[in-house]
Amino acid sequence: DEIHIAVASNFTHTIKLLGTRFEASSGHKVTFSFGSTGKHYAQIKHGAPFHALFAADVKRPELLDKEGIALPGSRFTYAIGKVVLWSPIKDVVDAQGKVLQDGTFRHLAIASPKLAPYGRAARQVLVQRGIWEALQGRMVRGENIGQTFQFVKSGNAELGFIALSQIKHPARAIEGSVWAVPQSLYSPIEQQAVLLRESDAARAFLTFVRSDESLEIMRGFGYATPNVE
Amino acid sequence: MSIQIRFKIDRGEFVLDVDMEIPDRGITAVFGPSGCGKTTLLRAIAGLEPCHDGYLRVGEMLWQDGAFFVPPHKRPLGYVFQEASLFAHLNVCRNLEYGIKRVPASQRRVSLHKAIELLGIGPLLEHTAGQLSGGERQRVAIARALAVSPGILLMDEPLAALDQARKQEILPYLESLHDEFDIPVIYVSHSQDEVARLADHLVLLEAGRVRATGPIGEMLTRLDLPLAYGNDAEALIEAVVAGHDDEYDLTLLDFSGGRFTVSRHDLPVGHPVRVRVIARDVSLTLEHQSGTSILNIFPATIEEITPAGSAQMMIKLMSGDVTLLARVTRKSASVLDLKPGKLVYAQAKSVALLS
Amino acid sequence: MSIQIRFKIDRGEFVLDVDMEIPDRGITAVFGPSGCGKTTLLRAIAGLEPCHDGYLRVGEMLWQDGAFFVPPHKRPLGYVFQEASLFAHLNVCRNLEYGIKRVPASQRRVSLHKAIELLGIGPLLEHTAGQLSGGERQRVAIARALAVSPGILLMDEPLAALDQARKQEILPYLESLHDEFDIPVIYVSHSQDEVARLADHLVLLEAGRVRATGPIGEMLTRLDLPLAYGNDAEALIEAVVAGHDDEYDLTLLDFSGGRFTVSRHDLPVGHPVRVRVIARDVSLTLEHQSGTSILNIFPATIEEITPAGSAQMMIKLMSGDVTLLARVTRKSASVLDLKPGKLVYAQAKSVALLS
Amino acid sequence: MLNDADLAAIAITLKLAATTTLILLLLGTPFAWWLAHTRWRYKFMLEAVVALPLVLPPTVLGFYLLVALGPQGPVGGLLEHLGGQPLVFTFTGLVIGSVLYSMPFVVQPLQGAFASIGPRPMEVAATLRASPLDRFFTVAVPLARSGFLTAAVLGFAHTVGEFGVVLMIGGNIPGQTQVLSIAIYDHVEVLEYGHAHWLSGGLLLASFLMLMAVYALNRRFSLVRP
Amino acid sequence: MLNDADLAAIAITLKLAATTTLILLLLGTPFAWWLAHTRWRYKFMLEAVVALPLVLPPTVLGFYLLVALGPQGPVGGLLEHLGGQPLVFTFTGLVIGSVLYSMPFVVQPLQGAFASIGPRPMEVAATLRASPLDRFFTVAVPLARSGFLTAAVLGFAHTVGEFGVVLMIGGNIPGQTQVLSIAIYDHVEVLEYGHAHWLSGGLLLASFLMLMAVYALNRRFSLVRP
Ligand SMILES: Nc1ncnc2c1ncn2[C@@H]1O[C@H](COP(=O)(O)OP(=O)(O)OP(=O)(O)O)[C@@H](O)[C@H]1O
Ligand SMILES: Nc1ncnc2c1ncn2[C@@H]1O[C@H](COP(=O)(O)OP(=O)(O)OP(=O)(O)O)[C@@H](O)[C@H]1O
Ligand SMILES: [Mg+2]
Ligand SMILES: [Mg+2]
Repeated sequence: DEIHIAVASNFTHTIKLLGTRFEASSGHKVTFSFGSTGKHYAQIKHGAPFHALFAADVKRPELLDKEGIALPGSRFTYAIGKVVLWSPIKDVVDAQGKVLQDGTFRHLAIASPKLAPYGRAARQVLVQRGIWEALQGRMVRGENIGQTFQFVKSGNAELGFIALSQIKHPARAIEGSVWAVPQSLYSPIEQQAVLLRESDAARAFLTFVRSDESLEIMRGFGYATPNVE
Repeated sequence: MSIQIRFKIDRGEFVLDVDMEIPDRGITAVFGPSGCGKTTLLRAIAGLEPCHDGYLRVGEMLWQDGAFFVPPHKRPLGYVFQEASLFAHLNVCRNLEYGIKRVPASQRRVSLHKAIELLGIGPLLEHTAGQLSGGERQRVAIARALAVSPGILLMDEPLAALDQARKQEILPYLESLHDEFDIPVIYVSHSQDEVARLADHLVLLEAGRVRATGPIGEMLTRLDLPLAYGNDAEALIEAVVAGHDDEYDLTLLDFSGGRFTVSRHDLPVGHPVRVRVIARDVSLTLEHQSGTSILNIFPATIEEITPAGSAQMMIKLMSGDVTLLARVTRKSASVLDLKPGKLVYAQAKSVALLS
Repeated sequence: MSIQIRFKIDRGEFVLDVDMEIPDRGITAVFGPSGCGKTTLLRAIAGLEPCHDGYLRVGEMLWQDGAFFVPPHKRPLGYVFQEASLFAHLNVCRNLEYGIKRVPASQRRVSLHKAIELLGIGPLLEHTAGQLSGGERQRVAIARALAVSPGILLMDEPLAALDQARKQEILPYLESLHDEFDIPVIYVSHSQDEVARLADHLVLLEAGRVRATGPIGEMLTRLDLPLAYGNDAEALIEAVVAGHDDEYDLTLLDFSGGRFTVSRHDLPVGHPVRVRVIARDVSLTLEHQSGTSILNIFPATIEEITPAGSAQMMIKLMSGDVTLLARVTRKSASVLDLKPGKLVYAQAKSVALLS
Repeated sequence: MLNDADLAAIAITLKLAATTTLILLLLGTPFAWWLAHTRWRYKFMLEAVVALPLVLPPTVLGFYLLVALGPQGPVGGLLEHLGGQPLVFTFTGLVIGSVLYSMPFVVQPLQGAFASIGPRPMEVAATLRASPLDRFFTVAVPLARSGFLTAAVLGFAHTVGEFGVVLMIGGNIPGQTQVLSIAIYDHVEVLEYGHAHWLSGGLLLASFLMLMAVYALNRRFSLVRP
Repeated sequence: MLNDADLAAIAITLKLAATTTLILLLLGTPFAWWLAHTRWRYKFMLEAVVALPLVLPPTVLGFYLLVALGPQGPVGGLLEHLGGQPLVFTFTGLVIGSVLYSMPFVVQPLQGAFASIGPRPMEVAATLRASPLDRFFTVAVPLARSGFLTAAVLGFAHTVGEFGVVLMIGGNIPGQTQVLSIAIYDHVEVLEYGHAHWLSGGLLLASFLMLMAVYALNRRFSLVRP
């Protein structure tokens, strides 16, 4: 069967690999529509033909659940994002993130705290450190975590809070300098998925995502994985 | 049948208000000063000028009657606009073809070939409108209007941009159109010369109203109209070919008052022609004179004398049953003691055969 | 000083190739058939026609010499285009003002007021170009060109769209321009009538080349030029006012061959004038005749006889030291036995005083 | 270099741009003609409405279209009621969105071009027996050629590059509603720069060649003009 | 209803649209004039280049601008080398991006309008003593009025609604580079539909009123025309 799944952009690489594996093992065909979860939510509410949604947060899947659009009981956390402070240049970012206080950087890139969970996490970190207000004028906001990465990668912002998954690839080492922000500094970025239409193939895919093979892949791409109950 | 026209078009300061009947054969000239409404009238006839309560019948075709309105493209007419109006996106050849293509082959009567040759636009066929001189543009526009073999031809000062020689070539052709194909022509002009040369019928417009209308000969010699007082005041005389003088290449024309001698025209004996005698070319003598180069001398009776300005008199003469005009100085009139009823000799220095 | 013109403009089939000198005073007419290059010449003089290797000097101003080129807006000229050229975004009044505003007050000599009145466009000042008739547009364009008080006036058939009456009003005004302000005029026309009436000097163009150029009087009577063979062949005669006849409202003009009698013109005695005698209006007699309404009769000697067509002869006469043209039939010439050297009487039926 | 999804996206994009441009020209031409010639008092309101979709960010416009065309929306609801298929997330939906969004780029240049012809050429054509439709195609259209060129180029190019509306009401479904612009966007978004460069470069080159051909052709034709 | 950020966004948007439109008209007018009149053989290439930015999705165009203007990019690098301030994440950067992206909407209508004037009016003005610049402003510009209107409306509206480029090179800094389109987008994205409706509705209404005024004014002026 062919199934169609809406996926938050930050999960693109990972799910593509999962999809390939799944297709090979199950014989079903999966296609993905990438985009922001906000858009996907609006589209699903207006009849988009997706079988499942892999959201970037918990809020929208919850809403779908409450509104009775998602199939009851199908919601689960598939991955947990990790925030890092990154610069493509060596030695800009130290291992404790002190650069945030002392640094002479011109721009710090974050994802929009309003739109993206990674942005919300970045804000929590900065608030904790008590420099949220002070950095306002130096902060640039990406619409999503992808754009935030581009700000930094292109050198326009010296450093930025991005997702670990953006710089971590199973086959390559991380370039530049990075501070892996401790989980304690921000509330976990849980990414949830829900099933939207009844489909054996879709259920199979969701099950496959929870398999050990899948979890291993996700960890390779820089995600933490939920404790499988 | 006739052409019946009633329009009232209000443009604020200017109002065109005409109600007239003109013949649907031959050439009708619309004559009047600049801004008197000639173009507006022509446009209304073509159906280009909105006029809510007009009436227009051309021969047996009703074109407008109040709300009933035949759209312009369904009126079998040809229109030569006052200002150059070639399609800028087509070359001369395609401009000419534009109309023809839209006329069923069975209704094509006028030869495009002939028109092109006559208007001398053969070498220009590949040019675009922007590459033509003013006169050339006008000639192409005339050929284009002719080429649709119209049932009636509307021409707005078509020859104003052309030189005398070219005019002399085109005028006979226009005349032949109505002889050959019976195409009536409504011809706007401010040249009395052209009008006299060409028209059978005349409509005199003044400030949007018809001042007078009638056959050209009659109109030209009416001393109550301004036509008789211009520099070109003239009389038109119907005559027939009486014979030819081969030795001197002359043609003799008989009319009821005598015989005209003009340069040779190859017309058969008995052929009716129109002769034009300009008032300022006519001198009067008391005796029949000899030893003069003037060949055209006729006895005539003075009908009417009106002052034309302070120094000149316009004298209406009858020679046979034909009216002639002579313009002489008041001094000569007084010296020769001219008065109505008197018998004189009219000497016409130059006489033009028109058709 | 003079105006010296040398242009060579190649347009493929058509080549304008002129090299001439014309006076920088008075009115110079450029005359020629449609498509001979009149407009092109005028545009080149105005600097509107690119011409890489031309030479143009107007009086003391050098306007072009090879690469040296004064742009059009720096040439103090007035240009009346052949086709309506009013600015569509301005009403008549603002069209008129457009040029004036750009002329320093100290250089304004021509009265806009006068021009508006003379051209009869006073009631149209608030109209836009689209609300004018063809003739009205042309009149506004003339007024606009005059209003910049040009140092030289270029006019491309300015009166072609106008009726006789209006022409008669404008022509004297144009003449007065060069009398009063010493503005030379280059005047394109295909009307021999207008040319004779107005011009002091004539340039005859043919297929892009200058066929002949010279003073108008001389040019009109040159039997080697086509001008003498048209319907309007004529002679121009310089005369002076000799007196007036108050009883008959006449004016008497003396020239070396005798005395003309014309309708009264209010000119002082001794004032020089130009008189025009059209060849077809001149008849010849062997004796001095009396009892005729013709007042203008002069003894003259036949100078030269040339055939004009197969039935007519053009006869060049000397009356005093003045040249006259007479057109008579070959028959009359033969009957009267006309030949060079013979003494005859020239009767001019109508004589027009031009300036 | 190009995978199947990319190829499908290119095909869909071309189809979408061509369809949209065609529909816009078909609808926009009579509308622009009417706007250029009507003497209706309130036409200025309509003119304002035409340009209005432009001021909304495309995604937002897309959102409202989604709401309107969706099953609960007025249009979509009506359609469903009448037994029709829903329009969102279909190619038809994309076309509707693009047409709406690119409308002003087609209507306005055409309106300007039509207005600048003036009434004379059409009158002349009428006296040469051309019916209104006939003279519209044989006189008005060729004389407004540069307006059509501008309209077609702006309409086509804008549809190719458009992205927000299409993303919203199309749903980015590969092979169905995923157009090239979204594909490139996706690549950029997930840092597949190499891929994005290739697609962008190809798109630019192809567009450049196409536009150049259009303009060069136009130049050849316009040599005939005054 | 509107918070401070919204108000700031409105102000920035208006400033950006006005600046961009002004710059586009200033740059686009001579360029369009030149395009309309040059006989240069290869002008069709330039014409194609003008329309080119359109075919890229705005975000992607923004991305390339980001790279080009950035410190490692050719433009940004040069600028830094010369001691200039970086352009990215500044209002100036926004203006540059918008100008580039909206260029064809201004240049093309103007070019068409200029071409349709024909040479005659300018020649007439020259014989009436008007210098080239003088006649350009007093003759060409008024006669191309409808082209200017189209250009200004399309340019302004498109900049107001533009969003991808601006988001990318602006960095969405509230009070500095956060424009209205982004603000509305944010609201839609986080399901604050009420807020989004308000802002969109206000934007639409304001734009509608503005456009209507422009067109009504245009109508009044054009009554003078033939
Ligand atoms: N752009 C052009 N390309 C080629 N030939 C041209 C171009 N413009 C004019 N011509 C030709 O040049 C010749 C002279 O044109 P011009 O306008 O000077 O004539 P004209 O003497 O003013 O005639 P008219 O009395 O009819 O106005 C004409 O034969 C015309 O066809
Ligand atoms: N659209 C208009 N609005 C107002 N008045 C107009 C309009 N068009 C023409 N007129 C006026 O109507 C009158 C008649 O114009 P028309 O063009 O019929 O004159 P015409 O007899 O053809 O003159 P001409 O010999 O100069 O061409 C003119 O006085 C003109 O000013
Ligand atoms: Mg007229
Ligand atoms: Mg000419």
